[in-house]
Amino acid sequence: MTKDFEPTIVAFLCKWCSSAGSDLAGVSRMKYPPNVIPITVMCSGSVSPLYIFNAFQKGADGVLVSGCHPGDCHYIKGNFYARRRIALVKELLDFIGLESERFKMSWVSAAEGTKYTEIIKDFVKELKPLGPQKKLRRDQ
Amino acid sequence: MVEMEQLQKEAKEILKQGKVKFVIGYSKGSQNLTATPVFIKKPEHTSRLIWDPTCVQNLVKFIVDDKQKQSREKKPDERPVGIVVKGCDSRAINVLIQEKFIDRDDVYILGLSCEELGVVDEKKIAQKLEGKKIEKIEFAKKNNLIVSTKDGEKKIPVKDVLADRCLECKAHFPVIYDQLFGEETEREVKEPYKSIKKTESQSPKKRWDFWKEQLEKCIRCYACRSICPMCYCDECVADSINMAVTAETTAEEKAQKIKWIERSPALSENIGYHLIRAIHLAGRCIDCGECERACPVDIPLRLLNKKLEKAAHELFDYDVGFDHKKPSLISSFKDEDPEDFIR
Amino acid sequence: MEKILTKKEFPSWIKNLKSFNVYGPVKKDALWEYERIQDPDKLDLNFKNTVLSPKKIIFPQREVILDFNHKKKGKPEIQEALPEETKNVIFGVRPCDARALTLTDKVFEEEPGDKYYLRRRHQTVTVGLTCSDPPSENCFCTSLGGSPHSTEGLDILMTELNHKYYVHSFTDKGRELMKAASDVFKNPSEKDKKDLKQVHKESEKKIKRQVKELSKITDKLKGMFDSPFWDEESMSCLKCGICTYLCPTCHCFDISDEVLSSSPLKGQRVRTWDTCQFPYFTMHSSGHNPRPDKSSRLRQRILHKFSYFVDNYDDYQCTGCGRCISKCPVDIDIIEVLEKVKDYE
Amino acid sequence: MNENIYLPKLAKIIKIKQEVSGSRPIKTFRTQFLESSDFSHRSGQCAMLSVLGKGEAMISISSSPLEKDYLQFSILKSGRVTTALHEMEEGDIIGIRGPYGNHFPIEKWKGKNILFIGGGIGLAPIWSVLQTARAKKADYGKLALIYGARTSNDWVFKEELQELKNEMDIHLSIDCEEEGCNEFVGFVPQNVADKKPSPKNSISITCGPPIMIKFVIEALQELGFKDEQIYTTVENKMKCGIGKCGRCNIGKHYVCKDGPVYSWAELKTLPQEY
Amino acid sequence: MKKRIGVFVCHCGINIAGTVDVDKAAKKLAEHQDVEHSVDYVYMCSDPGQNMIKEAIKEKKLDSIVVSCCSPTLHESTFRKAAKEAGINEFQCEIANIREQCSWVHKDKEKATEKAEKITKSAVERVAKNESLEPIGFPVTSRALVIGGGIAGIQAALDIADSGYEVILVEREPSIGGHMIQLSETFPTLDCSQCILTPKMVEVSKHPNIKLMTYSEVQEISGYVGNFNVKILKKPTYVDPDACTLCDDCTEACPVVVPNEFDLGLTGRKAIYIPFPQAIPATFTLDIKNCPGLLPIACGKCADVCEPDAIDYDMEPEVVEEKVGAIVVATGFEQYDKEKMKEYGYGKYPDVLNGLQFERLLSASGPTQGKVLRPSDHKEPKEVVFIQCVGSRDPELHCSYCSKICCMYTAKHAMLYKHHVPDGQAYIFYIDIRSGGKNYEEFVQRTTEEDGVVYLRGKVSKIFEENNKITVWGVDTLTGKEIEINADMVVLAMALTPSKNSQELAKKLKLSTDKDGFLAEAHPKLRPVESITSGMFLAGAAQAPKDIPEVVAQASGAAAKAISILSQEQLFHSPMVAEVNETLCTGCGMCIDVCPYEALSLEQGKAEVNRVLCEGCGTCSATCLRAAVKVKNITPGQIFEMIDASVGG
Repeated sequence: MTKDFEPTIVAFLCKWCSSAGSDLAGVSRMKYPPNVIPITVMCSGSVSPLYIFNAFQKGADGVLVSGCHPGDCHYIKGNFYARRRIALVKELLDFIGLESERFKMSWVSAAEGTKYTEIIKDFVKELKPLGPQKKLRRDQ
Repeated sequence: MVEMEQLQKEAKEILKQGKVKFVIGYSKGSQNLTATPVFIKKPEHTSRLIWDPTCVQNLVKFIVDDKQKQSREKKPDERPVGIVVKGCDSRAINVLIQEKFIDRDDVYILGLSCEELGVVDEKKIAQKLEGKKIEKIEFAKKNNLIVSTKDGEKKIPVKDVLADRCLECKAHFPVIYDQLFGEETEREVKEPYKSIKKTESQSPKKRWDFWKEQLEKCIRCYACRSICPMCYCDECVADSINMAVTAETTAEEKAQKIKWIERSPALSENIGYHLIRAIHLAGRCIDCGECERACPVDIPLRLLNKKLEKAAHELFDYDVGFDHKKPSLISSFKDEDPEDFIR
Repeated sequence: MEKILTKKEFPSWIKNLKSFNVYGPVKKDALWEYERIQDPDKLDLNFKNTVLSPKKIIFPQREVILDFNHKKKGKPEIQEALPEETKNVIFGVRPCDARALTLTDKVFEEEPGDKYYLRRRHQTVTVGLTCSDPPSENCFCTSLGGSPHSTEGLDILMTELNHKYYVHSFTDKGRELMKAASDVFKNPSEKDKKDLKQVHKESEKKIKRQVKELSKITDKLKGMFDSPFWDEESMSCLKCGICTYLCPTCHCFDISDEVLSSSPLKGQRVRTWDTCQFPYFTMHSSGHNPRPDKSSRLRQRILHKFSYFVDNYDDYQCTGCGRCISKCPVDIDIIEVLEKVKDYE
Repeated sequence: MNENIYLPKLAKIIKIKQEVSGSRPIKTFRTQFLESSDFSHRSGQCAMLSVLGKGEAMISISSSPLEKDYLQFSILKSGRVTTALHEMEEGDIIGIRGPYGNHFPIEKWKGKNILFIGGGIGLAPIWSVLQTARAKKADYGKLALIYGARTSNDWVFKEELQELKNEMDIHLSIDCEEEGCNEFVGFVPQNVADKKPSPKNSISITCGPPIMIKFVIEALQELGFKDEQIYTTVENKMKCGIGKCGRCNIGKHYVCKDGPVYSWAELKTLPQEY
Repeated sequence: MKKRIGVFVCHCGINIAGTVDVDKAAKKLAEHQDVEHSVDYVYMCSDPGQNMIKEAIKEKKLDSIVVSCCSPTLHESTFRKAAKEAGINEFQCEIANIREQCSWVHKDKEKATEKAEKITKSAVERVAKNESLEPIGFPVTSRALVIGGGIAGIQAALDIADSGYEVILVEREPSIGGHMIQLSETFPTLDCSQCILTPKMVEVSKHPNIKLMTYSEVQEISGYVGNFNVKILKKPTYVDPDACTLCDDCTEACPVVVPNEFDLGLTGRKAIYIPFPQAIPATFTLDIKNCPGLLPIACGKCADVCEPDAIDYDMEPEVVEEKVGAIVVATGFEQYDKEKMKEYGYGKYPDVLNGLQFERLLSASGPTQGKVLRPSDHKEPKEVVFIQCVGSRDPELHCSYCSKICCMYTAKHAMLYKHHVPDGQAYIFYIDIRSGGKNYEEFVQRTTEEDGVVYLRGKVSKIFEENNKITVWGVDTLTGKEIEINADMVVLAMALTPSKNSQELAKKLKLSTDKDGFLAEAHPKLRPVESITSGMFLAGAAQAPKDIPEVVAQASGAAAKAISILSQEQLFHSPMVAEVNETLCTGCGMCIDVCPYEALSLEQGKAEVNRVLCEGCGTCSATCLRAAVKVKNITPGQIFEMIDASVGG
């Protein structure tokens, strides 16, 4: 694939942990590639499979869902439902042949700015060789 | 063995007593080789009921239909509906009860055990006949199908043409019923997920090529959704053209209906539709195989659902339709749910 | 023009049609579909009924009507998106499907005419194939005034005679197509002509299913609008679109806007097939639905085909291809329904 | 056959007037084509309005054909397209194609009294013919209007109605008692029965919700109106406007093409599918 | 509705402008259909910046704004306030975070600008569909419920009552006082426990704002913060406390003797009894479980002798319903189950006692009137072995946690033992000595230095009775020597566990518990007295083992938290809550399953949201197959557009 390819990643970050973690990365002036566009949601449990499919359909090259670590959910257990739901979405997307690298889930706490930075760096690195995601994308 | 006469007798009895408003069952098909759904209202018509391996349909969809019809009626007949179900179909009833769409009392269940067999796959029979036109098909005892073509009669053992889902079925007798016909036989299934094995073992590229070719065929007739007993929503989120509107629905609500997918039968929209359908059936699909059977363009839709059935079983120890008192797959979790895919 | 073409030479004919987009039946797994042919060997004339009729080439399931874009504060721009000007040929058109095109012609030709349909129709040559053996167990073309060798709606009819085809063109478009490879054709012998007659005659006899006294049924239907008959017949209907989407004569469509970008606005207005069998087809924006249930929708399908269309266009809107019967997941059989109408009450 | 019937022509909204506010708002739009157009309609016809990105909606033309400067539409906010129209401002551009359907046979009614009966937004389709008849007053007998809505806020063309009061008999009504409103309280059919218009040498045109139309026709028949003297308009879901997309049919009739104007004599022979 | 949106891109000095071309971004956003006004400014949060926003709102008739600046955690409230001051609803203001999530983490100006535009556009799409919302206000019942009448509950009840609010104090036992009233003296000051607690108990009984309900249990709780409905079961005592003169004739007459719980079985009591002399309320209770029968025929002796006719066999259990606005849960602790401690001979050898029993032996009001005597033969024990960490810090077999107070009370026991039996010898087996706390370490030092207590580091391997002695085998891990002590008495410092029924109560209250069954606090550091359920607070050892001063401090903290609710006329709740589209809802109940707050319920076959309970997490929305539930202002429709903006559509 072309070296110049810059993937677009849509990241659904829960407000209390992962979005705060990404804020911390900013406050700490850590650097990661600008390929990720965050969408802050209240809880990872609120991320519907439809959002994920839709992001891919609209041309996202990668999608990240990130929430609080198990047991730390601001809403007690939302991330547990997310974990199950996302696992199913992942199984399904894998099964139809979407590269598994394109869809990720992570636990990022408010203290894990570094982890968030690493996740994005690695995500971009993994997506680059795959090239643009055309499988689910609408023809433009 | 399921005695057809007993089934007919029981159906006749409950109709006579007025216990049910009608009985949904199978009768001999007219042209196609499989049985056809029949709605029996009068006790004297119960002799039309049959039971053999051509009874492929999942009749539970008609329970859904009746329930929806009732909700529109001012004075609905609230008596239960009598229904003939196989093992898989009975699990559909369980899911409907689990999801409070129906009450246990809404149905009078005439459960049939598939015993050693199951039902046939029309496509497999067609393959056996190498494209020859079927003139007549009959089910003979000892589990054979007698198929007549222009070249004469041919005997096909049912076992050779059983539907894949039956070969993979873990519970081939009803899990919920009012009357059971036939034996609660045990059957060991060696490979409950055999049909997805091949696809699973392929590379992502191969898998994609396969699904691309399959889903490009979709003409969005929505037969898969229409025949599915779990697709009982008034409005399907996956489809921008339908909308449940009442007098209370505001113009804004109508205007803001989200078009998750367009109605164009383009590949991306077809995939969108089938992905949404599959994920919405996770933990709900009881593998009656009706979506795949109904599909006019032969998309192996069952595989998508089977994949998630397997995931539910292997990752979350969840089997669909066995217990209507348990919360659904996606409305429950366990602390030890796997998370090795999460960073 | 009447000629003989050996099966061996058939691919050469196609290869000579360089300026045409060639379509024809192609087998995929267990099914046949009309597809654009690149390799003539893929074209399979020994085919059972395709899932969709060649209607899908003339009247595609999705068609862009116009492209639009609208920048903020600017004037909206609308770009007409007519089909490309091409020359198309469809091989292996079944006589029933060709007759069906003459029916959709009636609808789309009626003033004001539909440019999209008509352009495709006019630039497409239809090459028919006699159904020496019925391609479906549910064929009943003969009940509707057609036959397995009907020429209506066709430019050319090919009839299989053992290892060769008897190729008969009746229109300029057809003759032109044959001239494109004149050297592969030979003149037919008297025996060929005799054989042809025989095959045609035999083919009619092989159509097993039929509806008798259709005109009587049409008359009877006029009084059956409010009959409980439709409730009974539609009990098992699933409200899916198979019967109508697969029908070669159904022409209902939807027009909707597909937005590619919301700001600045960019998108397409598209026409897609629609069907009277979908519950929301006729629903007003108020939620009121003149055809609220499946019985009224089955009634619409039958009445449209065998009553309204007859009134409006003096023809049945059905050519007896049998697709709706073969593919109905719950065995709703239009022949049986019609027969029941006849015997009702 | 050079014209592409599906291509809308661009028109500018030159005036917007809020007729009815509240949860079921109605606005009246006046539009002018950007380029000169041969669009010419007759009273009772409809046009397909389009908002790009949202779609199209069939709306009856409420201005008289005699009005050459603009086309007027009064639109109830109801779905995706009408909501978008309601969000528009003067100067915004929409698409229009048409006109579609048949029209009121007004030329046949010369010398006759015309009774207009409307309910709610149903005054819009009548408005065109009413304006035409009013402009050619000499051609017709007595003109009268019976019009009602749920509340006085729900009346459309409030100011115009006040003006018209000088020219013709206008009988307004509201469904329920309302402070400060002295008009008839009750449904439109009751008002018709109350006012007892004479069927003699008269034509009546009724438009409104289906249930109202049904009872108005009964009331008119009670008063001695013959089926041929009763006209109404029918509405069904439409997409193409030219009898091809197959969804607006009532029996063999396509409302977009063979309707929307029907005399009761015709309509009663059609199945109840609207 | 089509919106008139204003976009305000902040430079944040060079914090944003250094990496993002703010001018370009503002101009780009101006191209958006719904954006009426788009500008950049050096510091949006400054007064001039805020004024600029306010003026623009008024001048351009904006109905909603997006401020593209730092994280919403910093200035969302600032700008929402400004928006409100300019006359638009505060929920029509959204923040696009282009600093922490963009300018600070990227270097490439072009790409950062592009990203900032997308983030801002995403916020524009969101605000374009925001509804104007008002915080949901609801009234507060200014009364509190305190569950548990130990020192924690007493303290919390008194604090709340002293602030002028009514308190209902519910205690399961016939008297308040809890475990503290059983203690002899308290470390490190050796105050007499009863002497310091009884005044508080009396205060409770006399306090005009406290309604004391002893011998009662919470049966059911419904409602939500500010508005709880509580059902309390009042068990019958069969004695009318107002009539009872405390003459004690009934106990004399009663023929039944059972172990006395107050003395942990070291003494007996009658079936009709007063738990201890200072009991509050000061009245007798007829223990129905041990009474031969309520029918006078069966026994009836107590009623016969009761002159004031205070005994009423017909007394029925009573369920009292109360409304309260806040709840303090102080259900205390229990000693670790003896059944699990067989290896120490507890329950088998009478002279192996647990810590509380030893407290009773030390107590002047105890079974031996403060003399340390062996239960078996009433002889003074000359050698006593104290064993710490009995059940605690033993993740394999027992409790993994440290019970926190045992080190100190064992030191106290040893010291007091020495005060009672100066010629005796005390040994303490310990793993570590944990003496964090004011004057605690000094206290422990005193036991060894002044009282000669022998501390042996190590675990006990075996305890058995031999020759009227209790032989203790153990190893001193410091010296590596095996030790055998022929003791007269062994005292076990049992692990502390949550009191029995506390799991059951937690369920009723919808409180979560930790892995050990202690009630879980909302946040271990920052919200230690709050539970996860709004309006319910935790105090005392029910939350974790702790000593008296800590308990009292936490109780006062919980009381203060409760008061902060009770003192409000109205409470307010974020209006970003779930709402159900009834047309689409089929009543499957999956949203109800997943709601962490039980904010959803099924009403006539449709899901219904209790807006006060809903925290707006949206898990219901993602679970609903029919998209019938959405959270206001972060709806699927908004996310749909935000995804569009994010991928550049």
